Amino acid sequence: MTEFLQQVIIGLRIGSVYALIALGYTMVYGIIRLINFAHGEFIMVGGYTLFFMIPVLMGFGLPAWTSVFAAIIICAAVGVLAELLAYRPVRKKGNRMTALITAIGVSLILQNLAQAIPFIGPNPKAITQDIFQSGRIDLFGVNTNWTSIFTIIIAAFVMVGLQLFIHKTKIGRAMRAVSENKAASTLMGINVNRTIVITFIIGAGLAAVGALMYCAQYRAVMTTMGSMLGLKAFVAAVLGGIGLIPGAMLGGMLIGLIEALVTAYISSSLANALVFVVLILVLLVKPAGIMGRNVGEKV
Amino acid sequence: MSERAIVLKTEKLGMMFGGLKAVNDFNIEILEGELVGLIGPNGSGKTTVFNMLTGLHIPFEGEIYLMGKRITGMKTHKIIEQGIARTFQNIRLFGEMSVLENVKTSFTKDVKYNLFDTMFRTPKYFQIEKDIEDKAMDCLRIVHLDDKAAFQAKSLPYGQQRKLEIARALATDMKLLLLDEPAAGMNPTETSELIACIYDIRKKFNITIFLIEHDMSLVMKICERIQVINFGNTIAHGFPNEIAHNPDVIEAYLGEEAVENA
Amino acid sequence: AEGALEGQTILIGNIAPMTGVIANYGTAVDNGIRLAASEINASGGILGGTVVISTKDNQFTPAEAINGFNALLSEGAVAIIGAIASSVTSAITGPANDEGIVLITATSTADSITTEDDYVFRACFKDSFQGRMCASYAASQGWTKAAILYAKGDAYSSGLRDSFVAAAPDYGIEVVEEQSTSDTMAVDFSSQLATIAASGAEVLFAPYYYDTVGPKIIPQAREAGYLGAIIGADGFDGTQDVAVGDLTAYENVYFTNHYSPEDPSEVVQNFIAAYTEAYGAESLNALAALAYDAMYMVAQAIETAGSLDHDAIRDAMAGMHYVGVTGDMTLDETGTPDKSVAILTFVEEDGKLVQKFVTSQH
Amino acid sequence: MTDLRKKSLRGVITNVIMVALLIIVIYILSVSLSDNNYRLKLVPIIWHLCIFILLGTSLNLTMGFLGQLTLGHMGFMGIGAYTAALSSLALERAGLFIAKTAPPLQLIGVMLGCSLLGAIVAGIISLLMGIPALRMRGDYLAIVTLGFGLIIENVIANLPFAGGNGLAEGTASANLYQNGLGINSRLQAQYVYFPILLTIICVAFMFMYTTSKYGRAIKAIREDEIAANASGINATYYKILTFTISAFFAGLAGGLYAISTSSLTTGTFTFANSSIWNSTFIVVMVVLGGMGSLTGSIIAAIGMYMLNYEIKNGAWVAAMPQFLQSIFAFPMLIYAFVLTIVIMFKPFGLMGTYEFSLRRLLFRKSERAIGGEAK
Amino acid sequence: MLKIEDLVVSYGAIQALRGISLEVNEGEIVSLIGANGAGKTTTLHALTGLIPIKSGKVHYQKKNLRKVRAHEIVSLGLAHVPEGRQVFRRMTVIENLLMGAYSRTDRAEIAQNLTKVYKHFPRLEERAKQIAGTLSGGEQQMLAMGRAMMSAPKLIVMDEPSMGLSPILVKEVFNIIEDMHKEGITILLVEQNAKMALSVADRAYVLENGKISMSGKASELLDDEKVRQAYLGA
Ligand SMILES: Nc1ncnc2c1ncn2[C@@H]1O[C@H](COP(=O)(O)OP(=O)(O)OP(=O)(O)O)[C@@H](O)[C@H]1O
Ligand SMILES: Nc1ncnc2c1ncn2[C@@H]1O[C@H](COP(=O)(O)OP(=O)(O)OP(=O)(O)O)[C@@H](O)[C@H]1O
Ligand SMILES: [Mg+2]
Ligand SMILES: [Mg+2]
Repeated sequence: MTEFLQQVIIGLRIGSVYALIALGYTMVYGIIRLINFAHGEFIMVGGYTLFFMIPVLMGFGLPAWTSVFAAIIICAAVGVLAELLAYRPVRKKGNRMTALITAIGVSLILQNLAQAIPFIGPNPKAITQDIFQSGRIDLFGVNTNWTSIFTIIIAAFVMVGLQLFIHKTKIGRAMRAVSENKAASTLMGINVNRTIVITFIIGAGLAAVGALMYCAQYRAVMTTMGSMLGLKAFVAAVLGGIGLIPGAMLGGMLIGLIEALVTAYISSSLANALVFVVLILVLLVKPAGIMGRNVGEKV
Repeated sequence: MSERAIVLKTEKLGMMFGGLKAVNDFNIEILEGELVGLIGPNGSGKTTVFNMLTGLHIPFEGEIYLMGKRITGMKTHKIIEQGIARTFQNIRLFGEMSVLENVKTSFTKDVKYNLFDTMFRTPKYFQIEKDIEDKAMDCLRIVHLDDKAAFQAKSLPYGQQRKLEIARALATDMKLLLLDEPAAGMNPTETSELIACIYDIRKKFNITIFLIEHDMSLVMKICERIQVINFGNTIAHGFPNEIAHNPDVIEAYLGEEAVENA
Repeated sequence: AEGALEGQTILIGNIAPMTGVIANYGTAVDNGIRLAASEINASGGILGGTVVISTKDNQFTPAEAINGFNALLSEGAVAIIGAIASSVTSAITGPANDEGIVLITATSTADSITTEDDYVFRACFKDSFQGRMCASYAASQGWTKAAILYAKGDAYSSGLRDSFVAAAPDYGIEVVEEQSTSDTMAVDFSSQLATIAASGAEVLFAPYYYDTVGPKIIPQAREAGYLGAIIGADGFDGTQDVAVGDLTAYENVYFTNHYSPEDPSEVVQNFIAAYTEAYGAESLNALAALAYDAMYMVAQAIETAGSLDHDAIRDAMAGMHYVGVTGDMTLDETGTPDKSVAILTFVEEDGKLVQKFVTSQH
Repeated sequence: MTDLRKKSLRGVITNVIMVALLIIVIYILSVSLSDNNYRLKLVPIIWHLCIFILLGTSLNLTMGFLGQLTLGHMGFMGIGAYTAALSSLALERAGLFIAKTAPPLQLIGVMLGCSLLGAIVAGIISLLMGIPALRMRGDYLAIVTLGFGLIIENVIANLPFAGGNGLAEGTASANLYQNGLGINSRLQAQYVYFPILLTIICVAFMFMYTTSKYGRAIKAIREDEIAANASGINATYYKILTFTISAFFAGLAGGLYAISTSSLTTGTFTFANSSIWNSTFIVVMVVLGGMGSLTGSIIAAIGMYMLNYEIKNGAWVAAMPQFLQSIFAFPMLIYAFVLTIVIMFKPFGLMGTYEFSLRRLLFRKSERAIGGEAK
Repeated sequence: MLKIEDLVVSYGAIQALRGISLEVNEGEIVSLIGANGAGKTTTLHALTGLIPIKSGKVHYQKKNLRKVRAHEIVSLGLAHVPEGRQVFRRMTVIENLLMGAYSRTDRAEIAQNLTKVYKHFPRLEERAKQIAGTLSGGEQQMLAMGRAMMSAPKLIVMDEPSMGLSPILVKEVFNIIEDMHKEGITILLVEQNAKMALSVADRAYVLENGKISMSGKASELLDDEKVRQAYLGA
């Protein structure tokens, strides 16, 4: 039983990182129906910002985690640049497929640019400093650490905040309106372009928070770190119901749990495949994801 | 009356959406060659009836018979094969395809060549392709779109798009044609043209038509019988002039003025 | 034949993943080769001929490796050093034999890469040898209960695992727990390590690369409560640069390597000094050292052959004896060196982790 | 003779002329180019191009014509490649076939047989996947096919007979070192007509497919699935059929890959990696060429492959200033920039849905007189 | 109040509007009628900035609308009920209505407007929590009009508001139009139902192939033989 609980805690911890990243995916997807393949690279940008900023900020006597603010700023800037320079011009002229290809392009550019920049380069870099309080703790006989606890709590906190933001604020409602019908939104007085930029800021900002959690946990950054992570997070978002904030959270947690439990009890090398098997099975039963409402098309 | 076959018959048809009963105890019998209208306030469940008839919604309860054969719960394309065709309230054309291709697609189910004929372009392939091209042009001619055959469907003006939908439905070679608000978005002049077109179709194909329409000038003029639903329940059925003076219908649907105009 | 190649350029090809997920290995190897080449040229070249390196990026993909190979061939390369990952290298071993050009791989350890009587050689030892050495060292320390954690889909990792498992009975080692990941890119091993910690293993064999071992496997293992020995192969080299958190976690970690940076011998110290000066210490690892040696081996073969004739170089290569950074070696009949392996460990020195030589095994 | 037939006959004639021209050009090149340039450069390029053309056009069937975004196309190529490699390896181990010494007819027979087997297995597996997957739409289908692609990759890596030295000597691993089919560059040069003819036949088939009732049906489904159903089209059937055909050709491309590459690794058949050999790039290829234009896919396949090839191997790169060279050391970077810029100026791809037709060029006048050509 | 001069709009190579001029004075109802594809919708889109204008002048309350960004137009008191309803399909009815008040900030005013909308369309109040995409066509039309009313506009432009509505609702829509008019809202109405449109309007324009072919008092146009032939089906 303890062993099982142990695995559950591990699952939740992995899951909260996925969940945080999935939130960013869901935000952007929810508004402009774009699978932002570059989101994984936003995490990478966040990771490197942390890598460079932690020693600087600690030099000023600040705690390591405060570097996340720098990461948020840089990530948001990258997100906004991607939107202004690539996504927006293409969105005006093309269709969704065109936008998808642009996202792939941006993702490749970011990843390869990072490798090409001499002080980043292809070598993985370790984050040697503890980002949160270090050390193990014993939770009802289950062995875990502070980082895990913080990760889970922060993920939950971010989710609730975001949910309130989307549903209770004016900007949030504007985002949802834009996500449905841009022309009608304009007629309501919504500045569509600005709303999309805000979405990218939030999405990329979340990637920065995700990067913090990732780095606190896994302690290393690499130019290709975002690809698989981003992909799994996207799967999480779809599993929970894409476009839905609680869905991203639930999906992330589930993917984490499935991974941990499959690894522990079935086959660790098939964990990746089984995650997708679960996703496919869920989608077959609930085509809009676990929390997605299947709004049939009105004929 | 009894000589004519019953083309469509429904028994206690019902549909639920969540907690909402959109259609309730819907019964109708349509005889061969008839032109029957279905009217009712917005949201009363008319389109939902059509959707059930064409398998887009699986009825919550009740049965549907086409030419005496039970078709309840069949897949859409099967129902179409049985001989029902329809148009949509919100136009659903194949926008990127040409007008002619739009009509040709409706022959797909009847085209009997296979992958082998496709690959090797056998004489059979050419024969069949030529046949359906001719038939498709015939359908277009009826709705006066033959000169637009090469246009992209989405570039047509609204009224012509509606006509193209009708042509596409005609091409499925049906016994029963369902028209969902064919005159919506047309001005009275265009509506009269449409009426002429519908008469034409009936004459040429000798088919049965079941239509939904809010334009009373059209309904009262061409429908032989009318059924009225409100909140999913049938509140009246009968001949046009009966309906026009039915107080329930006037209250729920027509309003006072419309009667004077009819 | 002093000066037999005077005034000629000697084109040596390098095929490596210069971009993408394992670009760090590609750059290390390229640096090693170029360092050796510039040293050779500085001391008068090979028989007077100047070495020129042409690098082709294989993007970690077999098909691109073939393109690179063909391009090098038509550029007129006399020998090719190439491909890092065994999966990619094996795509060009056939072509090398068909075209009759020497292919020496610095780092591909899969057993099947080299076969008898052909044009393919390597500077590293092969998986079956390294896995066996790990088992042998474990036995020598009296650890008899072993657990294994490896990447099933990765040829390097699963190859080492296979050889460790094969050798274990010979040394009286029992494998009590086996866990895996699908590839080496995994980041979270907590589940697997929790199971391993509960298995009562005394030693954990974890054939992964340093970027995974350093920040992830070792700290996560200690966190999961596994405090026993951790042993790995040459992929552990570099762990010291990516160690995180409490460095005591890295105690009781051992690995086999091609050389020891501590080795006081002149070749080794010279290499380390020269490499650090040219490219910095970050990418300095055994891969760079192997590539450096591979280049010198090619040079030695050309010198022996006295010409740029492909077959002559091949014949000079076969069975060659060579002393380099990664040891004193003789190529066996398949073209794989027979050399000793260094067992290294990590210790903390002035708040930094450094490698320490433990013993040498054969 | 009907107009339709007349046009078609002209089409056949022009196509035959084009194929003949292509083959003559290659023959002349084989005679006139130096061995280095012909065998070491042109021949591998031709083999690889055939693979990419098959992948691009076949994916265009599902993406462009059927309108379903699939992100796991390379998975089917993987199935084809592994099946072809392992089945040929079985023949080799049984002592029935050795690629290097096989007589021409036997070699062609084995290449064709094993590739077809790979294609069939890919087709069958895609059928099994398609039945549940194609119930999904849009981005959900995309993510499910991506998932299937990764599952295929993961499962292959876990098959005990599909790794290491294969079959009885195999272990579960992502790499298959032994491949009975992998032929050397001399043989590849000698049999260069094999991939060319195979590709031409396949593309011709796909072209026929898209211009028949099948093509009309799937285009209708792309435009509006509900309306297609309501026109009597069995959308599920046509979707699965098209998906399967598409996977079949990807499997065939896998067979060609196995022939041209002597060792396989699942990393080639994945969703994304650092080269152009992955599912993402096939999607990019289809969009860049124009969704719904087979000619577009062919042009994009050639263009994209050559771009990547030239960035990495082109002599002109070495002639550039040092600064530019150091940027060109990152092929994917250059590539991504080109890609993004092209898509910005040509958002609907190079060809849109337009098909290039020599016939139209040659007989334009007389055909306009016949009429019926959509404008 | 609104003055359009020589407006030209094109979609690629197709010129949809070939220089039209029209005027709407404060307090008027002006109808714009014309056959399918005449360019009515295009005119309204150009007005509220949904499509770019090629040339011509558009002035609203002395302001050059070409200089105002699309999303700022509604806060000038110009609301648009678009063709085909364009409701936010996945939002609830009430959320749709609140979106209409996006440019308003005064909560009391919003609440007041909401009551007014509910008074005109009780059905919307019944279905306040329903997802708009599942409403029937007519219900969606009511929602689109209600939504426009939520921004408390001075000028409403409506694109075929009666399309797909039951006779009783068509009457209701025209009643609402007259109500709005009485409340002092100026209205530019595009309609296929030319008879109704002309009977509520003060003045009207007839659009033919992207050009104004006729204009004048609505009652006069109603009696015009050409208009009757082409648009009234008589
Ligand atoms: N897919 C669905 N999910 C939930 N409710 C639905 C769905 N389709 C229709 N409804 C509801 O069922 C009722 C009947 O709708 P229907 O479309 O049949 O009306 P209608 O009579 O055709 O109206 P109109 O004349 O306006 O087209 C409406 O209240 C509508 O909101
Ligand atoms: N997005 C578009 N792209 C190309 N042409 C268009 C587009 N929208 C409209 N058109 C063309 O512009 C012309 C005017 O169209 P518009 O929609 O303004 O007509 P309308 O008078 O509103 O007709 P309806 O009564 O059908 O609504 C038509 O010929 C139409 O085909
Ligand atoms: Mg309806
Ligand atoms: Mg309009």
